[in-house]
Amino acid sequence: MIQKTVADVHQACHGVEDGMTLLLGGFGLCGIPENAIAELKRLNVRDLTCISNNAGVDDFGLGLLLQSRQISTMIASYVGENAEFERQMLSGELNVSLIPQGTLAQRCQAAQSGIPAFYTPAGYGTEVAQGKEVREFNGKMHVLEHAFDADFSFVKAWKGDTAGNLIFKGTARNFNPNMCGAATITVAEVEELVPAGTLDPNAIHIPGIFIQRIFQGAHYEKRIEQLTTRTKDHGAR
Amino acid sequence: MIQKTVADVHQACHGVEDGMTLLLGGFGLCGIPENAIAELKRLNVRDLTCISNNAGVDDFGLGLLLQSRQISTMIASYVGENAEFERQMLSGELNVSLIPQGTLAQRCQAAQSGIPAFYTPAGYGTEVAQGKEVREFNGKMHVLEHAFDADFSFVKAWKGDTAGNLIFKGTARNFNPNMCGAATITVAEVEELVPAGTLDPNAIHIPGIFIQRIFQGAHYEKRIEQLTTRTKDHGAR
Amino acid sequence: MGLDKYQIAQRIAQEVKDGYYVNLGIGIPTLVANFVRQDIDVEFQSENGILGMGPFPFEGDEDADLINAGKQTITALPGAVFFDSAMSFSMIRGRHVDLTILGAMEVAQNGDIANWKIPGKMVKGMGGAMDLVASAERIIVAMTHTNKAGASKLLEACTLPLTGVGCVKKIVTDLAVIEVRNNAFHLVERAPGVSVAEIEAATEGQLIITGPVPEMIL
Amino acid sequence: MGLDKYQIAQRIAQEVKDGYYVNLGIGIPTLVANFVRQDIDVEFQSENGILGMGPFPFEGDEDADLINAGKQTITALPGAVFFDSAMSFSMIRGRHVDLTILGAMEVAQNGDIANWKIPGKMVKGMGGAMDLVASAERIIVAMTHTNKAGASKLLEACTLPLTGVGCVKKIVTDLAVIEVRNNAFHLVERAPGVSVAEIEAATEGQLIITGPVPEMIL
Repeated sequence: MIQKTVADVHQACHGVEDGMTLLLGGFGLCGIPENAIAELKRLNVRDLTCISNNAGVDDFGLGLLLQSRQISTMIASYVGENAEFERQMLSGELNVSLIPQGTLAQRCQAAQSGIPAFYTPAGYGTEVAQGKEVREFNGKMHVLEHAFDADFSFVKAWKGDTAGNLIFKGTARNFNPNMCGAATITVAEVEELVPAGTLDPNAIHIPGIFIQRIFQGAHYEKRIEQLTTRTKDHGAR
Repeated sequence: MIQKTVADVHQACHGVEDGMTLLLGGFGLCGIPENAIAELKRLNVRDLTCISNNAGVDDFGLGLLLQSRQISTMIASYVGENAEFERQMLSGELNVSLIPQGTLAQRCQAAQSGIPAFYTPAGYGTEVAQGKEVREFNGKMHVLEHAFDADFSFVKAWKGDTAGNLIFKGTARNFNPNMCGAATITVAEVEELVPAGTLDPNAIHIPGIFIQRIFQGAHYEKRIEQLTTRTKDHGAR
Repeated sequence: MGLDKYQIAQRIAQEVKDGYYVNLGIGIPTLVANFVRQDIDVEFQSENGILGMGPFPFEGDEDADLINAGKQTITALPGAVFFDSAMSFSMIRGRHVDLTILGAMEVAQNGDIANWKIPGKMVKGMGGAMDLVASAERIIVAMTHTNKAGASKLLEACTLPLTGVGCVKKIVTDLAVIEVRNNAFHLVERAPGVSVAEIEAATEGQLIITGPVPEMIL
Repeated sequence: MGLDKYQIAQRIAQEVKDGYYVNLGIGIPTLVANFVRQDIDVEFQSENGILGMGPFPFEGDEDADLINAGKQTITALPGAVFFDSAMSFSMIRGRHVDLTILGAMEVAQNGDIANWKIPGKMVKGMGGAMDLVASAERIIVAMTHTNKAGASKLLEACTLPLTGVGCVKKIVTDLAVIEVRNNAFHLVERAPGVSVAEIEAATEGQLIITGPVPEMIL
């Protein structure tokens, strides 16, 4: 098997430069590439365009890179509660492009798949469609959207093998598989790295061909954004 | 969970009528919906448009429906060795549309995903692109291709549960997952049907939402088209 | 006078039929799950990648890898399945999800909806709302009939930036159940104790009233 | 005189580098796997849905659910992975596969290739060939230099219906290794014992010869 293992997060992030466009997996704080984000902060690469569904919280996730003003453009579907993000956006320091979540996912998928453009009904008739080609198919209007063009993709999986094959867990899967192979270099960090041949070939979510570098993250905080529980007697469905 | 189980192949094929368009999974004879095909033959529905990567062999797979002249149009990427197919095609009885294999897969995927059309480089400059819109993206020419519009999709999985969740095995996966939810009604036949809740929710290839009917096939021949083996001393890689 | 948010959710739950896959937006829609009849089979989809979403976990059972689209910790029911975001929106865009329930700031009598942006205010983003409203065959809006300033949210035309065009078919508010068709609001039911006149007064767009309007049964 | 099909495969195998994901077409290309150096890491992709394809199974070990794109029974190496057809062509169309090796009926000096259809004859279909040639950055054609009638298959322009335009970069035939660039064939190596004059005679398109042409080392 072709080996994709790198020693650590430092090697994994080699080549990330100022001004680059990055794809980052995760939904909220769930399934985000924690170790890569920490390393990007240490590297202090700047003027980044970050494409990710959300922008983290003030002191975790992409919020860490916002704190140090390393992001100049953020492309997301929902930016949530993040005071520093709001400040930078309102002051004009941060360029923000909000796009529909399904379009975000499909633009990743298109980049992975060599599909340069596709039509989607999402956003037709709204400001999202402004300046874009619209076209009717089957009596319904659609908007032409393009594949992303990114330099690095940072994803986080549950298990991975040395050949780069990945398995995700629960809803930490989200955008991660779609971003694999959607940039020039895809870096996967995993909670557990196993030898190639260990994973069931039938149960792998993303084949190693989409991954250039893989490493086992040194530590995962896996912070919960909205802890919600129920009591024993409350039977919410 | 929403239940998708039907009693047998007869109930599973209810509603298939003359003149309908069908998607059928499988690659060669690997992973084909054997039981549904046998039932379609028994039903003697005619004037069918069948979309499938291949057309079976003379006495198995879609070849069975060709024998009884139930297919009027075949859309495939490769029709292989099938004497009856060849005879009907050359005599003009059978309408044949050959399309690139990746385009076939993506047109299924697009139908599943509500993407009416997409651009692909496959076939540009060839007769496949004749009459189609072509467009340049990133300095390269592409062809506009459309989602399929089919009445029934017949797929075959390894294991399935009563909620319609599916797991495929080996290369019998092929077009089957892409055809799920790509037609008005998707019928899944499985080698083993288990109660919902039995399968690992992380290892399901196709969620039941894409499936309308599921049943356990009464019998699987799983014929091998090209049996190739090596002897102990021949070390072919 | 008028329904509280739990009662709005309770009324909407009556629209959830056996065999439906349902996507619930944040806010009142989330509450709908609590009121769906227990004798029918319904599955809840959350667009971050789960079908067969269950209730919140018991304290101590929460899993950082198991959340809903509101980023809340949840559970998975037996028979649930996880998937990636592209497949999630295949379900939505491909019309495999049967019913979408979401909140709104404004709905117009032609079915336009605005629920993501107020010019001059901090914008959080549309999340999956634009995909949902552009694709779903059945969309129910859950909202109060008027805003905090008392102005109608059922308008002749939306004033806020749109989320989708001509897509809303039904609205359940604290005052009424309204159907949207033929470029008008049609009053179908009124909340217990709320008069037709009150609803008319709270509706800026064209409101069609045909015959006596029954009270909701909750 | 000239290479046999095993020697063509042997020469092409030299083009397979460490770390390559390779798609092999039916025929001579399939043989290439047997000649790839054992000390480099290469993975074979078969477009029907496997990466990490191994050799044919031992008798009795064959599995109907495990075939290659030629419908032959195969094995999976440790670390292999199975996937669906859409993902398979994501690998191909998205340029994740590093090298495509396939046969051809004709190649033109501008890189056009024809390998799927002969008018008037039974057409089997293009299978994945159109996707492969439209997408791959590295395409090597494996074929005989002339057809059975003795006519050149390296032409000024293809006469048969095309599979792809301007995509072939390298051709390995029984007579020579040829690079395709600047609208011409460039003679890079000749088969052992084959003269430049023989290659010129067998090439209908423009053939550029720069300096002495080395013999292939097999």
